[in-house]
Amino acid sequence: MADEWKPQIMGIICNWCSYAGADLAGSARTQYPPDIRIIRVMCTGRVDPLFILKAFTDGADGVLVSGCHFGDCHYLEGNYKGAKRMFMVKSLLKNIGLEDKRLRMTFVSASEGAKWAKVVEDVVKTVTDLGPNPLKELAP
Amino acid sequence: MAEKKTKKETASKKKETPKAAVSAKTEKAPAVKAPATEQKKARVGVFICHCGTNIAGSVDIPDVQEYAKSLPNVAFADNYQYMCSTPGQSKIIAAIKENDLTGIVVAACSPRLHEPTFRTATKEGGLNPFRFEMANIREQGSWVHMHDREGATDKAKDAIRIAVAKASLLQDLVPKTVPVEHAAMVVGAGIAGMQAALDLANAGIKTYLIEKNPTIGGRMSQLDKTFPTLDCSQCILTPKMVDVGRAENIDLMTCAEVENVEGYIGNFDVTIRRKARGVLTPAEAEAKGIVGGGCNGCGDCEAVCPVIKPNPFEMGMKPRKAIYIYHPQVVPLIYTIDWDSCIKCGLCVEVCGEKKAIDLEMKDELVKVKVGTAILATGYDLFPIEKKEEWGYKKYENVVTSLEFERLICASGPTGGHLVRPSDGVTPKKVAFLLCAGSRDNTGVGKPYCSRFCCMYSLKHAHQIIEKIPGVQPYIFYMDIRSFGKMYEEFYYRIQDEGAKFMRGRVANVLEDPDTKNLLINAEDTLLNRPIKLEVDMVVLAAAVEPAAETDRTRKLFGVSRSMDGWLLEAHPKLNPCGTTTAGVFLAGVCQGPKDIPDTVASAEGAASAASIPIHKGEVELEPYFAQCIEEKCAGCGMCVNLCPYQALSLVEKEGRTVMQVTEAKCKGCGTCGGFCPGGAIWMQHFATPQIIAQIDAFLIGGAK
Amino acid sequence: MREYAFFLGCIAPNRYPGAESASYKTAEKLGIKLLDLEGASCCPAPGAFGSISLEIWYAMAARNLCLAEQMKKDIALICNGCYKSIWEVNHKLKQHKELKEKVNEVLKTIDMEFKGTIDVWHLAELFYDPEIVGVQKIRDSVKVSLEGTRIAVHYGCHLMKPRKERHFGTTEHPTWLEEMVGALGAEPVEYRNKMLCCGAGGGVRGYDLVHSLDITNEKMINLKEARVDALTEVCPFCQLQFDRGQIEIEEKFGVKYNLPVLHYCELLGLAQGMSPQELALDLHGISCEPFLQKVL
Amino acid sequence: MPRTKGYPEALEKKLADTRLYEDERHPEFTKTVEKLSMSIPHMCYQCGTCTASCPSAPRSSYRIRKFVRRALLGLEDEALTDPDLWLCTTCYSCTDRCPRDIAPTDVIMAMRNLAFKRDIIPVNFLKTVQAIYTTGHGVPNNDVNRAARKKLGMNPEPPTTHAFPQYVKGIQKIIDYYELKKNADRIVKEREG
Repeated sequence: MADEWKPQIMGIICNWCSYAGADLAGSARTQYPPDIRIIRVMCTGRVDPLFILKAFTDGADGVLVSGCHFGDCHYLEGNYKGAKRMFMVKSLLKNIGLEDKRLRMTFVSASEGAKWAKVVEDVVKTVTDLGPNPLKELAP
Repeated sequence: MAEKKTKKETASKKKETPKAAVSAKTEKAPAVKAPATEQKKARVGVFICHCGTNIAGSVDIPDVQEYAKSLPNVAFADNYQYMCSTPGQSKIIAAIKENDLTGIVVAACSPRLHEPTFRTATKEGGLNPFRFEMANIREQGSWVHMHDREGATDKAKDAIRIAVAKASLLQDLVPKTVPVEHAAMVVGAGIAGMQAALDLANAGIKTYLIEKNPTIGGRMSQLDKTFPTLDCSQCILTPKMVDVGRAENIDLMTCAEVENVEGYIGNFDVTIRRKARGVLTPAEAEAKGIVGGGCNGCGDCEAVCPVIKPNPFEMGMKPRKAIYIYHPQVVPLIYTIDWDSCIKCGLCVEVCGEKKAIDLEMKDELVKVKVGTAILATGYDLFPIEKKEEWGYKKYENVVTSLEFERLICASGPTGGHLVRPSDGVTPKKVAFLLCAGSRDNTGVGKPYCSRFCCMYSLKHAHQIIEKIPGVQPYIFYMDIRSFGKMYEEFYYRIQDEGAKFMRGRVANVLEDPDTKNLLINAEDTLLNRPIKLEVDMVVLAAAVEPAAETDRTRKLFGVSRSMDGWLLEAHPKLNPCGTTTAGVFLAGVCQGPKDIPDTVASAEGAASAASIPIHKGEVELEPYFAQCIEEKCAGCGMCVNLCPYQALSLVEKEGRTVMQVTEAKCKGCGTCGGFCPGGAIWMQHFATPQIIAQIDAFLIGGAK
Repeated sequence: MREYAFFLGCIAPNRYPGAESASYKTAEKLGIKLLDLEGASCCPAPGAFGSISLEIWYAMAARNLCLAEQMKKDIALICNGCYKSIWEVNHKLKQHKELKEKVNEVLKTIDMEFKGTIDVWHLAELFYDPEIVGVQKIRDSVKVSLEGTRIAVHYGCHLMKPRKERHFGTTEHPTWLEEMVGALGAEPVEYRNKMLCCGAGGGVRGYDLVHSLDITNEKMINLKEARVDALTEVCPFCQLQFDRGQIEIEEKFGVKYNLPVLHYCELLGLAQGMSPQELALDLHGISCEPFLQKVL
Repeated sequence: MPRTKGYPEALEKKLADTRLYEDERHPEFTKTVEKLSMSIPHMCYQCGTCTASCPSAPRSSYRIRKFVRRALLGLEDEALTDPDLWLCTTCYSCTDRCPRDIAPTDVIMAMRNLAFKRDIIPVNFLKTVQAIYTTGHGVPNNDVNRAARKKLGMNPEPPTTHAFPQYVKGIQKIIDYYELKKNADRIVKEREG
């Protein structure tokens, strides 16, 4: 068991929708794999592309950015801007030869606890299928 | 590359932050000396909560505590059964003093639940409350990995490591206090909006009551009787309508819509579109210098108007003119012109004469008001039940909705209260009520939820026809009768005793006999285990309800979320059903989810009470998550200025350089600017780049394993 | 000219050859060429095979689909039962990878592979689709208007139901076939409970003939009430049930209806000028004479 | 059973019904039916819309709602041995109207599949199989029809397996792959001698 590889996935999620959705999954006791660690920000607009790149150079196997649905952002349009940046990061990842599937952006509202569980399950599966981040060996 | 750059940034920012933090301080914050604590080596205290067995049941607490002790910067670690209890909080207070801590981490439930609790404890221990960070090991830990002790324990360890990394870098912050405008707004003037507005007004608060229709009263004014007391709906509603019309503190705006909302709790700037109703109120007339003029509701105009249209208040079953009132008891009693059908013949203007109440050239007006808090009470519409084609609504004339039934049975309705079949005007002798029409429906066509009041009003309908039509036989096709309210079950008993036949089975389809226009119902009597075909004279569909059409537009203006089924999302379904995630905005009535009248009124009173609190307090604290400009780094490129959705950023000249400046009152702390500053010159308080980078590093390369 | 592989099924070629012959000819006049699908078999009967084993049903239908895939042509067919097998299996195998792999394991033994490269259509839906034929074109092709006749439509079940899996919209009150009947000059007539099943499906006709005829009889009563001259459908199995069924109903229940039952393609053939002989209407159990006299 | 120990046999038989749930429940049955039908009978709330939509229900004791209930409870024997199982015309009216988005028709089909595994099957279904095995068609060609086709100027044998009998071999291979012909022959022989 101990030497079985488990992916390290970083989740950066917004306080108002996805974090609340994740909490809802918790109070509903919806079970999902434990391979994700959450960093809370107020809005996905806060997510600097450097955060994602930093995570990958640190050896993260996957990154999930999750915010409100379009049109539902607590700050009007932060999620649009966040999503736009994620597209940019995805193409950057492709350029350096890292699978862009390792980065996912999803939209989970505060009432979508079940969806959150599904998203995590899905991300964990995608990343597990991709295997360890090749940059991990270079990580400090 | 990226990594190096970030590292450098992290290092340089660390040095600069004290300056930034100092410059960010307002005069109001003398108590805490930021630089003093900043320079101290971080000493973090970690407290792990068992939450009874909620956490301890799936997480190895002693193991996690040992691990926490081994983390850098951790000076103290402890655990307790219930950290949120008084003894739990005392532990934090004591530990801060005894161990000279600079930061606190509590690993427990969600920060959305107990962050305020532990911030208070941190403050009581003598630290700035924003030196607290929470690790969520329950909602996003033990509860979602209940059967994976190892996984949940590992995750808890990581969560604490990440939280400690942030706590080590947290700074003193001082929340800003802003005054609250002594006024409130209620959107929607149905029974919920009216009740909320009356409560606010009676509490001495100036209240703007906005209604899109020409009259207040909402859905309740369309109902005939109310269950289970059989009070006449209009009789109990109209006194309230009159009160609203008269209340000094209520500024009632009918034919009005919210056009735009700016600002934040305490200071909402709301633009209202007052739609041209084509008719002047006496007050408006007086303002225009027409003495003794304006509409007095005499109705002369209506008499001469040549245009006939269906009246939506009567569900289209009664005519109205192009200049109209919905019904005789409207408040305000002012006529309204339907611009879509008015032919501007001018007959009404003529007959109105000296009152000069009618202005066929009237234009919409935009009005700006400032309010401290707002309540949304936008109500519901009936689900378009014709989408469930099996029941033939809009295809067969004698299939009606419950709301149409209310008008047909109502004494002031199109038939004077005589229930008749739309096809031939004959009094029906056999009437079938189809419950759960479009509710509890998972096909994607109807609504998955229970509409909550259909059972009871259908019982009431059955009673009404038994009362009015001798020899009538009501059949109630139901799946479950949900009579959960006070005196509801007793009402069910009464209606059964009166002779309504309860058929336990959902109706599969309705067919029409083209000659008699009678309806043939196919259902199963599931209790007899027998398919039944029943010929009836009339079918009443207890159609599902859905949020009113404009709800979505309005909620977006106020920044309120909605749940999956479209109803507006409360801050907490159990403990904060009237609040929303937008501070200062509250929900009343059915817009939050189906409610009967007592529940609606209760929720309206709750919302009014909640909305009046900040107003009576006079000031509110805003979380100090503002953006700050690190001027040394700012190149004045201005990219952030356009990113800000609140126009809080601007470029200014300072010491011969162009730099960005934040207007704190406008900044809501989303961090969108900080997410894309190419020079890393924006410091998002409490979510600063070095803090987040430290969290990332702690997660991925800080692990001891 | 659009080309389709014509999947015949069993009943049309082996009991109502007129329907088959009419399909080729009417389609050609409307710009559709139907090509022989050599070696096609029974779809297989969804009621019988599906009840025994869905697995075998998938495999057998997939074999027919492979024949068309080899021709690189979409399939057109004229029977609702065939539609259920061929369309639905095509749809399901395209959707479910696992299912497809399982089926291909079997097909390997006969050197075939289901790839999922073609689509399946009912000829009636091609006729109705304005981008392919459309009602106007049907109207334009009419030589002998069926004016003065009252015709009821039986949609059948497996073409449009289950609604969610199909693409035809409402299954409670559809009217598109009525439109197509109207295009021929006839008056389409609504009747009570028109979406009721013919009673033959699911193997019930073979399992309990009287039960199945009882359902047909209910339909016949409703049709009689509507005073129609003929019934049209788009499924030879429904046609068999209504046509031969009337004789059986007479035997079992002693009621006579004598209602002519014509496949839509036969009806269209008549309107386009084909003679009753060309349509082999004499093979019908119920004489079409009274109806023909009104038309010709 | 211990609960009715000591009861006279007749009474025990009467009481058997009440023990249905304990003795006959097969949770595996529910799962297998759900897998085969790709549907969710365990979500049924017994509203009766299916039965009321059913063309067979008014003229028989067939209640599709009851079968869905049996699927939900795992009452395998009761479901599979009920002769009503074979009265579904697969018209899918119930499926179109089910408010819980269950496909009762497909549930029935799944149960029929499972019944066949126990040799419970009406022979007419098997005769269709036999016909297809020999000719490729469930309703094969006949002389009257051949003559009619000829008169229409068509090939007396349609361009299916009738005109191309070489294709029948493939069909037989598929049916044999599942040993269906063997089983069909055996069951028909058992029933009809």
